[in-house]
Amino acid sequence: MTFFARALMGATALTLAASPALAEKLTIATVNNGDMIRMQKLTDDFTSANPDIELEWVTLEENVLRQRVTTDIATKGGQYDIMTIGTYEAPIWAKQGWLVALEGLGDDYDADDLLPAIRGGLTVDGKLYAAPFYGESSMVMYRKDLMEKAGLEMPDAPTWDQIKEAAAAMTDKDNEVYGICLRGKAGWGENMAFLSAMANSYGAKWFDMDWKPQFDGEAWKATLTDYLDLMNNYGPPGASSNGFNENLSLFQTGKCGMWIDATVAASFVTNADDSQVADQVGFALAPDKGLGKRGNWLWAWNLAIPAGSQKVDAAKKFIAWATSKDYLSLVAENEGWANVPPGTRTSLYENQAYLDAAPFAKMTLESINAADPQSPTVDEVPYVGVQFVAIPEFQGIGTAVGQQFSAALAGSITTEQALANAQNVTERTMKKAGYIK
Amino acid sequence: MGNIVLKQITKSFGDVQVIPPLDLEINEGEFVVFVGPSGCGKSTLLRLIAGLEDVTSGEISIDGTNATEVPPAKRGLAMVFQSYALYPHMSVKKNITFPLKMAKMDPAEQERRVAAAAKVLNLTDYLHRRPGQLSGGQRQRVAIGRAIVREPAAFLFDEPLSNLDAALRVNMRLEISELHQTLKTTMIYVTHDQVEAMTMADKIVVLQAGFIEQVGSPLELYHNPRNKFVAGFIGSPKMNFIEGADAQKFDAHTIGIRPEHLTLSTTEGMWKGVVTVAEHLGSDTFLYVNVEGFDAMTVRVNGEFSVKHGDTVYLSPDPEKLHRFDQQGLRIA
Amino acid sequence: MARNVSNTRKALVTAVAWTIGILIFFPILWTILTSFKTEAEAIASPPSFLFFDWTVENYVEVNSRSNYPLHFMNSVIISIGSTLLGLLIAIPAAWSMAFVPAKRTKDILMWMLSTKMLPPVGVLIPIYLLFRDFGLLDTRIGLVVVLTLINLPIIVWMLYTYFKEIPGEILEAARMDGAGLWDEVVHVLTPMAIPGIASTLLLNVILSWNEAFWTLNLTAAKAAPLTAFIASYSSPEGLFYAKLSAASTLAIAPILILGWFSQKQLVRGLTFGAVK
Amino acid sequence: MATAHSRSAARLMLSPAVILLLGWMIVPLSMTIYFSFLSYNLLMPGMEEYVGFLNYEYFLTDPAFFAALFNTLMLVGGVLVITIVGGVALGLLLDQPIWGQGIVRILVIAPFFVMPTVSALVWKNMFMNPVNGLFAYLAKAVGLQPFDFLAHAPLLSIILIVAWQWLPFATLILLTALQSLDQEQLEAAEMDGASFGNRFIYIVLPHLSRAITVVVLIQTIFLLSVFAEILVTTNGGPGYASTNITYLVYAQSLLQFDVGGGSAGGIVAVILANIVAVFLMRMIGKNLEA
Repeated sequence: MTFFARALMGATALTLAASPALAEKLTIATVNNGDMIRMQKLTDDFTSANPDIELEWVTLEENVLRQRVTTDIATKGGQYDIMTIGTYEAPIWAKQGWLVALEGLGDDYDADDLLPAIRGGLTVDGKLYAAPFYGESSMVMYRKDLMEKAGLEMPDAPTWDQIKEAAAAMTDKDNEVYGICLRGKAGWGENMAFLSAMANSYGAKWFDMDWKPQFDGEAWKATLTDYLDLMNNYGPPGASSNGFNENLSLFQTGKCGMWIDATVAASFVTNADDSQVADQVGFALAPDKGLGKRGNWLWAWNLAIPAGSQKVDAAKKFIAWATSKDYLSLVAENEGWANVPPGTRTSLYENQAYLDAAPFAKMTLESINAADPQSPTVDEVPYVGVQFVAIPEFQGIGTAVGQQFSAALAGSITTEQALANAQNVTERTMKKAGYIK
Repeated sequence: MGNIVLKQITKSFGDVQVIPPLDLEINEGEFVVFVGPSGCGKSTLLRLIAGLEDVTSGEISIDGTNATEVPPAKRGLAMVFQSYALYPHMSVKKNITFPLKMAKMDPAEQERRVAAAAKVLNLTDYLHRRPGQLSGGQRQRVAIGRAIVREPAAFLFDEPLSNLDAALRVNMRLEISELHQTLKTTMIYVTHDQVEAMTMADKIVVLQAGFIEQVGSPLELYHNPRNKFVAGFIGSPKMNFIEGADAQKFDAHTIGIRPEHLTLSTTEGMWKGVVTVAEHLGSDTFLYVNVEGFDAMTVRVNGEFSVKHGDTVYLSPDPEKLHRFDQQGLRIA
Repeated sequence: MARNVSNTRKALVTAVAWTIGILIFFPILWTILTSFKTEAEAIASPPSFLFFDWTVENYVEVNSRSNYPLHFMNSVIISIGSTLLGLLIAIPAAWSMAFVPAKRTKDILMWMLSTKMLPPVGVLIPIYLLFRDFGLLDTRIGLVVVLTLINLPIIVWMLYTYFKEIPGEILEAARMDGAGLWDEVVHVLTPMAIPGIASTLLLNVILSWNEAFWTLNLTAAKAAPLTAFIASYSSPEGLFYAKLSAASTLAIAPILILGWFSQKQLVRGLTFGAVK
Repeated sequence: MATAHSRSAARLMLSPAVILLLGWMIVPLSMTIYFSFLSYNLLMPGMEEYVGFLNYEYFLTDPAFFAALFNTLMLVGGVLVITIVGGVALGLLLDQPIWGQGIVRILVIAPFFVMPTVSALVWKNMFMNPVNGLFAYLAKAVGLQPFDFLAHAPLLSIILIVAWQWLPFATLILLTALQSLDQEQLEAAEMDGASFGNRFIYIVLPHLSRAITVVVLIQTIFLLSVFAEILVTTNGGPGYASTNITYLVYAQSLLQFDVGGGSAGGIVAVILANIVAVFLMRMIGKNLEA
């Protein structure tokens, strides 16, 4: 075995040695979102300032990325020097000691400038473990022209009832205009992100203080019933396979009256190059039910360094560059202020040039500030996280429950069945994991 | 060179013994034919000699040295296969050169031998063709060419003519016989066709179910078959066998009489019968006669003899040429 | 087919066959066409078939975003490397099964094939750990090894069926002619089986080229083949049909062209001696 | 039939392949068996402990398990039926004299070269998408409601996509088999008064049986582990409507990172695959002997 191992390692070493090893190579895993791709294109700015560092990109679709980096970091595979991770992973991984604390990012990094809500989610025991690249909450995006046609006006802070009324008024199926587009594709980061946030505003919660799943309660029933009602009556066909991207293209092509989703979408739907409705988009806070919580979430895509990396210094240099104020200016120079990665720095929202270019800026900031991961629900809960529960088991149960709700949306099971199945699935997992007996 | 001795060799496949203990001596320069019905073990015997199969027990010696464990390539034997087994991707020349190349022979010597073999076998014009472009007879010659260039101690032929048509078969038979006259090398030849055996062999080995029934020259077998099986197998058309009361008259369990040793008369004779089929071959006529009391008998008569279906005829054996066998089928001397 | 067929009938059959052929091919054609459209045109309704502003901007975009030549080279090296290594191991194995069959030869063959029925996801974590320990993660060698192993049963089986059609007497003749085992396999068997080996090679290059589980999960940047390249276009934000089509076209074009050029060989390969 | 020498040489030459495959099977498999008895979540290292058959208990009582078992069989069976029936039909069609046969064959063979991921992405987005897809456009053009394939017939949609990829394979093998059919046999049957249907049933089909066997064997091997197509299109949903065993194991071990549970699932899948294998070999072994 050892001989075999050595022989193989020798062989690999030879192939590796064949490439010029002068520059330090950073392998960076990122998600294939627009802001990340833009960053990839702007890295000349970084490499010309740091000629001794070479960058290698691994760009993957979100789900694949998450699975790849999680497998790698948990097995200490060491394939990546920098990973793009979400707000969900950051605290869990930091607690496991899997991430390098991001200290010494340079004097002008100004960590205090990071938005408190975002920064709080990435900090464990007072240390920052991941640097936010862009942050988001969720909000309502709507078509001003259609609202006007329907004779309605969207308040800045609508209730769910007003949303329903507006959806009904805007729907015109003959012309392929659907009152509301919401996520329906199963996944803890897809439909469950939306539904968990929505449920929070309905007073529902994932678990009570004894970690007992709560899908058998009235609050979840009301949430799911209203959601299905909205989607079945006013939603687009095929909603059960729509995620963020599908809805984005629907909205951009003028097929949605409203869309409640991530605040980052705002820059896409107002970009006249891609969006046919760019000048007709209005923004509002996520709806509430009068219970004191709004249905918005909090998320950020962040850069982090896996523990055990041999290239920590170079990686820190890159992260400092990519999440700095200067990077924001760099994007602004090249692509205009509207396209800078949003939701990470207070200074950005004090920058008049940005506020002028981004009509959605104010609403984005308000939404982010309105989300509180430490106290996400109306009642007290034992967990942290708005649209997720920051425990390792959540990815599994979140997706399994998402499948049930997606099936309910597709009409293959009833609301009651979906809730019962969700309760059952969650209970099984929590039992297996030892939270409940 | 070319003396092969088999001592008490046996061969089993699993539990089935296909060759019971067997002794045989093949002398230098002899043309030996193994003949027998299909499945009699003659091909297996040849493959044992070639080394393509292991003997289960016993000893094979070639030219006085024990070759039982020697791999086929080292036994100094050459083989011509039923399917010729030419290498389809090589030219005729390369096919013939292959064994020499394997023996790492000096290239000039290779050239010389191939040229010589090609000349003997009339293949000189075809050296650059592939086997697929040759006729059956030519392929056969290439296979023989491949065997002779090695100048082996002995040639082994495994039913080499069975894939040729009748006319070609007669030709090749002659060619192989001539080759034997020229080379004077030991040849072992396997066939199920007793005509080939009779025409080519110095020595015939008749096999049945792995047993050697008789070894001898063609005429020895014809005239003095050791038992009923050999008597029936050698000679064409087949010997007639008569059992029962008529055999008793000659003090035997069975008597055998060859078709050419029966005399035919339209008026009188020992047995009376009715002609069922008359085959007129020109020089000869074969009659199949239904004799009362026993089976049909075959008679060979002169071609001029005129009989037809349904005629009544009388048959009498030539008592000198009568073969008598006991209950076990052994010849009574 | 010695029969005369009337031209009307032939025309009719031709029309039906062409229609079905084009329908089957249509998704690929549509992908190629879409790759030359702008994103807006790609989802336009009614869809434009041929009359749109042809553009190569998607290809430019894909090439600026991804290192296509690297992924392409990785795919080539991995698929060809694993196929050659597989042949090297499989030829002797198939020789021995075809020409020196034992009682359990058939069982061994079937066992080999059954190893292909195991779901790879079940053993990803163990393999990942082993690869980490051997330093094989994100290396071409590692992928060559894995793909060789997963395709080996198919290679052995295909070669076995080909070899079975070669008369054993020819190999015996070689043995009589003084050829050792090496000479027998190298000078006689392999050249005779060239068509079979070629089609086995082709089929396995295709299977390896398209293998998407191991190639995606065991690589990061250096050894990532085209399957990983595709994963970065699968569902990004915003409109992506045209870019996805361009990336897809780039990923499948090499193997499609190879497949078409070597169609005759491949058809033989696909028939696995099934038609005898 | 050979000598001891060649038999030992044969064993020697077979051994690399056997040893490699055995290693490939045994090493990860034994690790998997080991993991399957642990409570082992990848995200919580250091917490592994022996839990007996708990993982198996949970996997086998998972409501998704029976759905997945059923879906796996439907998927394999559905694709086999479509490709074999379609393959025979196409084979018969292409066996006729037609103009441009070579080109038609190239068109028909093409889907076989397409990466599963790519074909799933293309079908999902550009054809089956109920808003922007081509099928939706066609439906609207004739005044119908677009059908939401992946939501309302997820398994069928996946079967169709997979069948599209494997149809060329079946067609080619069956076509070649048809071309080797002795024409005189068909003519003899025609002389004997057999109708087209009878000729097909009594002459053509028996002649194709060996080719069909090969198609079934090879496709089953690949179809049991269909994965990319599901991951890309439906993620196993809605509900469990398109989850097969392979995908369920994936969900356990790589979505939930429950390595223990995933390993138990993997072992169950291995056992099931072997049951299928034994069945298949029994059924097919005979047909392949000849």
